[in-house]
Amino acid sequence: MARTVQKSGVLPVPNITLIEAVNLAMASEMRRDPNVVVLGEDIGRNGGVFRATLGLLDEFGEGRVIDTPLAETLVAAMAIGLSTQGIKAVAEIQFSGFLYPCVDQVVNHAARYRNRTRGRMSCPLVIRAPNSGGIHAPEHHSESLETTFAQMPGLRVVCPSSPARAYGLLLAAIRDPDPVIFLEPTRLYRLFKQPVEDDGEALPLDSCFIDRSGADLTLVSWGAMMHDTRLVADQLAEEGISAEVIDIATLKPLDMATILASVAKTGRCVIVSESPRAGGWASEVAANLAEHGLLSLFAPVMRVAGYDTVMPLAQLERSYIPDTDRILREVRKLFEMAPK
Amino acid sequence: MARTVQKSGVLPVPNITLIEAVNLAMASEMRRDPNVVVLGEDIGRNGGVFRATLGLLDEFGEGRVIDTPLAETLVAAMAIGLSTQGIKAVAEIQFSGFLYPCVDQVVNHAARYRNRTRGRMSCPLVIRAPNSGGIHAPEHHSESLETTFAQMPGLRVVCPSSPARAYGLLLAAIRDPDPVIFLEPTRLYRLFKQPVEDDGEALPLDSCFIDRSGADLTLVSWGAMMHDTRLVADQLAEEGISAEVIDIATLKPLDMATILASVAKTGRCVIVSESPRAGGWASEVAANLAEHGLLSLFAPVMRVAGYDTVMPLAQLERSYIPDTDRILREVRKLFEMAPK
Amino acid sequence: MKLLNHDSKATTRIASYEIFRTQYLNPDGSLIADPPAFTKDREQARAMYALMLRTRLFDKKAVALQRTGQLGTYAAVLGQEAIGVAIGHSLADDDIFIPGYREYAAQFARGVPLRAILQYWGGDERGMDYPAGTPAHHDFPLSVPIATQVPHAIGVAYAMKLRGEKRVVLASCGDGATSKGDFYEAVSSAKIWNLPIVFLISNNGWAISMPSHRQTGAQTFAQKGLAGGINGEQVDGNDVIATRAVLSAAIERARNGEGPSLVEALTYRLHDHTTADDARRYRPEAEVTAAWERCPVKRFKAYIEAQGFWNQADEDALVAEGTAAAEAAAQEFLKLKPAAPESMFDHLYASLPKALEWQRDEVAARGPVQGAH
Amino acid sequence: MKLLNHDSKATTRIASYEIFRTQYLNPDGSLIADPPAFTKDREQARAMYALMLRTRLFDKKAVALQRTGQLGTYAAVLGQEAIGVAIGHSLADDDIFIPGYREYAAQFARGVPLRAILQYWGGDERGMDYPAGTPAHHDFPLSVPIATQVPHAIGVAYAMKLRGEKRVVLASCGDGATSKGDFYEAVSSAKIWNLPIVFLISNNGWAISMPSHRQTGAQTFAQKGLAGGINGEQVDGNDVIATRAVLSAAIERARNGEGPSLVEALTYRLHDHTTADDARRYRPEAEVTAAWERCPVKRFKAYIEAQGFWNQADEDALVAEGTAAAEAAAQEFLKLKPAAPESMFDHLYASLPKALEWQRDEVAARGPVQGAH
Ligand SMILES: Cc1ncc(C[n+]2csc(CCOP(=O)(O)OP(=O)(O)O)c2C)c(N)n1
Ligand SMILES: Cc1ncc(C[n+]2csc(CCOP(=O)(O)OP(=O)(O)O)c2C)c(N)n1
Ligand SMILES: [Mg+2]
Ligand SMILES: [Mg+2]
Repeated sequence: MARTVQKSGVLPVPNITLIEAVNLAMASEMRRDPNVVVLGEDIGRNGGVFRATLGLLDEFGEGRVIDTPLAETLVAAMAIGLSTQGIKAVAEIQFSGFLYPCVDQVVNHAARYRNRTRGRMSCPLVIRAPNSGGIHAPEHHSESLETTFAQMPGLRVVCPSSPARAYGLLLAAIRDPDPVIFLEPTRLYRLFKQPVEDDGEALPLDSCFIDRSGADLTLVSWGAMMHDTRLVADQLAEEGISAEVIDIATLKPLDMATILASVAKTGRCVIVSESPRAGGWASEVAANLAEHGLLSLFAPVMRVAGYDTVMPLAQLERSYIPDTDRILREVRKLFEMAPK
Repeated sequence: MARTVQKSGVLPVPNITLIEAVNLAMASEMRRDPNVVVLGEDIGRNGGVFRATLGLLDEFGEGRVIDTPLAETLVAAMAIGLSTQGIKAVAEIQFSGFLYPCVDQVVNHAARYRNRTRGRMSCPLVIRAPNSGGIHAPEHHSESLETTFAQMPGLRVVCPSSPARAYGLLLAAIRDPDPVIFLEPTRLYRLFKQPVEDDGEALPLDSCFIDRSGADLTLVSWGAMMHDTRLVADQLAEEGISAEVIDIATLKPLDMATILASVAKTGRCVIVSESPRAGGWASEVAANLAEHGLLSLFAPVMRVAGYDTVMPLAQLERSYIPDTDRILREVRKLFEMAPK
Repeated sequence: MKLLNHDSKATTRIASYEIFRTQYLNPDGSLIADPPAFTKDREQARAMYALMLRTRLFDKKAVALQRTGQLGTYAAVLGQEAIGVAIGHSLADDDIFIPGYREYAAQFARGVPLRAILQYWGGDERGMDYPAGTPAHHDFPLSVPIATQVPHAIGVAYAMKLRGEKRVVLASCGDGATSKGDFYEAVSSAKIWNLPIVFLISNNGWAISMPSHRQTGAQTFAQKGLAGGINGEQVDGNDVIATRAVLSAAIERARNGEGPSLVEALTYRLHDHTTADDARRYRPEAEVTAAWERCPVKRFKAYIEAQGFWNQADEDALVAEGTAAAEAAAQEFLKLKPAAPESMFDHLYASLPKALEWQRDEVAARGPVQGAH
Repeated sequence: MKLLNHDSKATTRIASYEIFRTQYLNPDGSLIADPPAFTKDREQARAMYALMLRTRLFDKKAVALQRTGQLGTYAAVLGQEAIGVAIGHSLADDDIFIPGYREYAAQFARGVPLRAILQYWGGDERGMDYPAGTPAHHDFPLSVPIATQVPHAIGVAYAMKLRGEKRVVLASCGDGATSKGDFYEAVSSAKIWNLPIVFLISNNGWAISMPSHRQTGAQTFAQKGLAGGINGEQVDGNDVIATRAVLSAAIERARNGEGPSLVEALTYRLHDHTTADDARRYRPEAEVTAAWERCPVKRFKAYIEAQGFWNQADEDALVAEGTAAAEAAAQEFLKLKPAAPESMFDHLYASLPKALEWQRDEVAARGPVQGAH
C-alpha cells in the first residue's frame, strides 16, 4: 500500500481507501499540530496491524510515534497522562475485542478529569480501534463495541462509514478538546475508494449525515453496516420505494433532531446495527422515536442487529452480521403493515 | 447487625433488611452446597464493607471465604478459574465503580467459556456488587452499571428490589449454571425490612415480577428505583389512576412478554431507571415497545432516567437520581397527552 | 532461588538484586547516622515539622466534622503525615504530583487549601479545582479508584521528556494498590523510555482489613520495582528525614535523566481506614498501641528539640495556629453554598452538546432537591 | 541499586535475590553438564523428539493451508516446539494446562487432535471441544486475549488446594504478555495461598513487531516473579532437556506444597508472528538466520543421535509418518461441514433463554449464508 501524502491544491485529489484516509488524517494533523502524537502496539516500524500508522514513524520520529508495551490499560492511561499535559494522544487499540481493558481508565478517568476538577484538567485524546466483523479474523477481533462506550457520560463516540468521513471525522476527533472513541469499520478499510482531499477540513461531531433524501422510509445506521444500508436503499429505489438514509456517524452525542425530522417525513424507520440487539445503540434511537416520534410513526420501529449471542468465529460470522437480505425483510414487513 | 441464621419451619419468619437477605442467601446456599465459596476484598474478618458476608468466615472458614488482594481483575479471573472447576464462586466487588476492571474478564471469558468450548467448560459464578447512589458515598461509589453488563451476550444480570427478592434471586443466581451479575441497590440495603423465610426457594431468573396490577398505566423499573416507583403508584392510586408496577429484576434475559402484555392492557408506559438515559436499559425496554407494542400505545413511551452526565458527588446526587417528583411529572404528561 | 538445586554446570547465575532500607531517626528521635544537610537548616526543619503537625490538626478536625454529621466519609492520614511532608519538601514547584488520597500534607505544601480537602470529602467537586498560581494547580486530584492514577505518570512524564523539560512526576499509592494491574503496567514500562518518575508506595500495613503481608507473596513492596527493572528501595516512612532524603535522591536521579525509581515508605495507619470503617473488627489494638511508639510527629519533634530548633513555646504557638487554621477551614467549608444542581453539566465537555441542553435545563428548573447535602 | 549512595549506617540491605539460568545442551547438541535421568531413557528421548518433529511438520502444513486460502490466520510455532514438548512431558494427566496459543506440541501430547487446532484457526468453535477421556478435556482452550488466561490459574489452583488434590496448574504466555496487568495480578497473588502453579513465559524475542527488550525495563522476564515473591528462573527454551528439567522441578515443587514458580524459557520465533504478519517489515533477516543455529529440533536430534537413540531410518520414518498425519488432519478438517448457523446459540447458556428463541429460529430459517467460509 502506498502512503498518501497529498498537499491540497495543485495535485489531483487522490482516490483512497478508508484505512488510507485514517492514515492521511493522522499524518495531516501531525504536520499541522506538533502536539499530536500517536501511540499503541506495533504502530511504529510495523505501521500498525492494519497499516493505519504507516509512514508516521519515518516522518515524525520515535518521540511522536510511540510503540507501547502490550498493555491496553497502559495505552489508555498513558494517553490520559499525555493529554492532561496538552499532548493530543491518538491511541490505537489493535482489535476491538481488546478495548475492554481500557474501559476502566476511559470511563473513570478520561471521561471525568474535566468534570472532576471543574475544568482545571482535560483529556483531549482519541482512542482508535478497528470495529466489527466480516474479515474472517480470529476470535475477539470482530466485536462491535460502540454501545459500550456510547453509554458512558463524558465521551464522544464516532463510527465513520467512508474514506471521506473517516478523514474529516478523525481530524475533528483529534482537535476535539474531550476524549473521543473512534471505531473504524474493519471490513470497509479496503472495500472501496473515494476521492479525499487533504484540505484539513474537519466534519462536525454532533450531526448525523443524510446520505440521501427519501420520502417513504428512514434507514438509520453507522459504521460498517452503512454499506449494506446503502445497498438496500439502492434496491428499494429500483422498487419505487424512496428511502432516506441517515449515517449517525457521531453516535454520542446523538443527533436525534435529524432522525426525528426524517421520520416525521417518512413515518417508517429501520435501524441497522451490527452490535448485539439487546441494549445496543439501535435501541437508543428506537427509544427516542418511541418518546418523541410516536405520533409520526405509521409502523413499528424495526431494529436489524447482531444477535444476542457471542460473535461467532469466522465460519459463521456472516450468519451473525446483518446483511441486505435481513434489512430488506424488515423493510418489507413495514410496508406490509403500513403500505405506502 | 445480628446474623440471621434461620432454619425454616418452627421458628418465626424473621423480618430482615435487604443486606441481611443477601447474607442469608449466601449462608444458606453455602450450608446446602459445599461447592459454594465467596471471595472478594475485605469479605472475611471484616464481613465486607456493607457486611454482606458477615459471619461467613466464622461458619465456613478461610478456605471457602476468601479475602483477595486488592485487584478486581483478579477477583473476576479467580472466580472464573474456580467456576471452571465446579466451585461456585460468589465474588463481591466492593463498589459499583470498581466493576470496570472486571469487564474484560467477564465479557471475554466468563461469558464465553461455555460457548467457546462448545459446552466443555462453563463458568457458574456470581459477581455481586452494590449498585447506584443515594447514600452520600464518595466518588465512584454510586454508579449504576447494569446496562454495561446487560448488553453483553452470555451473561445474566439481576437487580433485586426487596429483601425477599434479594434472597430468592441470589439463590437462583448461585445455582444458575452460567455467570450472573448481581447488582444490589445500595440505598435499599437497610431502608426497610421484610419477612424472609430461609426456605431455600429460588426465584426465576427470566421473569418480571408484577408488583401490583393496574389498568391505566404500566410503570417499569428495577433495583433501587423500584422504591420510588412503588411510591408513585401509591400516589397515583390516591388520584384514581391505577398503575401496574413491573419489577424487571432479571434484566437479562429480558422478559418483554410480561411488559408487552401489561402495556397492551394499559396503553401507557413509563420506565424508571437510575443509570444514564442514553443507551440505558430503559431504552431497550422502550425500543421493544416501539417494535412490538406500538399499536397498543396511547401515548409516547417515557423514560425517567439518570442524566447523561457523570454521577455527581454527594451534594448533588439527589438532583441526579430520579425521584417521585420526576416520575410523576412524566406520568402526568402522559395523561395530558392521552387522558384516561 | 534455584529450581534445580543440584550443583550443576548447567545452571548459572545471570542476575542479582539487593533491596536496601534507609532510616536516620530512631523512634525516640536519636540519630542512627549522620543526617543530610537539610536537617541542619533550622528554618527547613521547623517548616517540615509545622507542616506535619498542621496536617495532624487538620485531620483531627476533619474526623470530628464527620463524626458530627458535617462531612462525608473521610480518609484520615493519622500516623502517615511524614510521607506527605517529605513529598512536599522534595518536589519542585514545576514537578507534577499524582496522589492517592491520603497525602494531604504534600497537597497543602503545594497549595491546596485545607478547605478544598473538606469540600471533596464533603461531596463537592469544586474541591478538586486547586487554585491557579500554585503548584497544585497542575497536580492531579485525589484518586479514589485504587492504583488507576499511577499509569497516568507514564503519559505525563513522557510529555515532559518529549518537550525536553527537566521535570519529574511523583505518583503515589498504598500497599494495597500494588496488587492492581494498573500499578504494574506503569512500573513495568517506565524504564522503557527511562522516564523521570518516582513511584511511591505508602505501606501503612493495611488495605482496609487486609494486612500488607496478605496482599502479595513479595517479601517487600520495594522489590516490585524489579519487575520493571527499576531501582526499588525501602525507607522508614515515619522518619521524615529518611523519607525526604530518599525521595529527593530519587527525584534528582529522575531529573538528571537517570530514570525511574520506586520507593516503599513503611508507615502505619493509626486511624480506621476511613470514617466509614471500624478497624477494631479486624485489627488487634495492641498493634496500634505499639505503632504509636513509631509516631512520625513525636519522633521528628524530639529530633528538632534536640537540635535546639524547637521548644515548648514554639509548640504551643503552632498548636494554636494549626487548630485555628483547621477550624477556619471547617467554617469556610460549612458556609459554602452547594453548587447549582445544573453545574453537574458544566464541565462534562468543554462545551455542552446541544443534545444535552434540555437535561441541563430540566435540572436547573427543578432547583435544589430535598435530601441533598 | 541504592538511591542513597553514601556509605551510611542509615542504609542497610534487607533482601537479595539471584536469577539463574539453566542449559544442558549446546546448540550443536553436545552436553554442558550431566543431564537428568530421563535423557538416558531411550523411549522417552525418542518420544520427545518425535513430538517435536511431528509438531513442526503439522505447523508447516497449517501454514501451507493458510497460504492457499484453506485456513484463516494461523500462529506458527516454528522454532518454539521444544517448550511444548517439555510441557507435555512434564505435566501429569490430572494436572491442568492453561495455554496461550502456540503450545501445540503440549496440546497434542495431552490429546488435542491435530485437526482441532486447524478447526480453531479455521473459524470453527468445535475445535475447542477437546475429546473426552484425554487430559486435554479438562485443559483450557487457546486464549487469544493476551495474558488474560494467566489469572484463571489462581482460581483453578485454589480449587485444587481447597479439595486437597495433589494437582498442578501450568499457565503459559509470551514475553509480550508479561506487560499486562492480568499477568501480574496472578503472579503477585499466587504465593499468598502458596498455590500449585507454574507460570511459564515463552520469551521468543518478539511480540509481533516489538522486540522483548523494548517490552519492559526488566533485564530478565524471570525476575518478574520477584514482584510476587516467587521463584523465578530462566531456561534455554530451545534446549528441551533443560526446559523439561526445570519445568518438572517447578511442577514437583508445586505438587509437594512448596508453592508457585515462574519459568522464563528463552526461545525464538522463526516464523512471522502469524500468517497475517510480515516480519520482514521490522525484523532483520540476519537475526533470524542466526536464530536457526539454535533450532531446538536440530539440537535435540544431534543429542539423541549421539546417544545412539536415533538414526537416519528413524528420521525418515518419522518424517513420513508426521507428514502423513498432518496431511490426514488437513483432509479431515477440510471435509468437515460447517456447523449449522443456529449452533451459535447452542452453548451460549446451559439452556437457551426463551427470550432468545426467536433469534435462534431466525438464524435456522435462513440457513447457511453466502460469504461464509
Ligand atoms: C479499584 C478500587 N477497588 C476498591 C476500592 C475500595 N478501597 C478503597 S481504599 C481501599 C484499600 C486501599 O489500600 P492501600 O492501597 O493500602 O491504601 P491505604 O488506604 O492503606 O492508604 C479499598 C479496597 C477502591 N477505592 N478502588
Ligand atoms: C489483549 C490483547 N492485545 C493485543 C492482542 C494482539 N496480539 C496478538 S499476539 C500479540 C503479541 C503477543 O506477544 P507475546 O506475548 O510475546 O507472544 P508471542 O506471539 O510472541 O508468542 C498481540 C499484540 C491480543 N491478542 N490481545
Ligand atoms: Mg495501605
Ligand atoms: Mg513473544
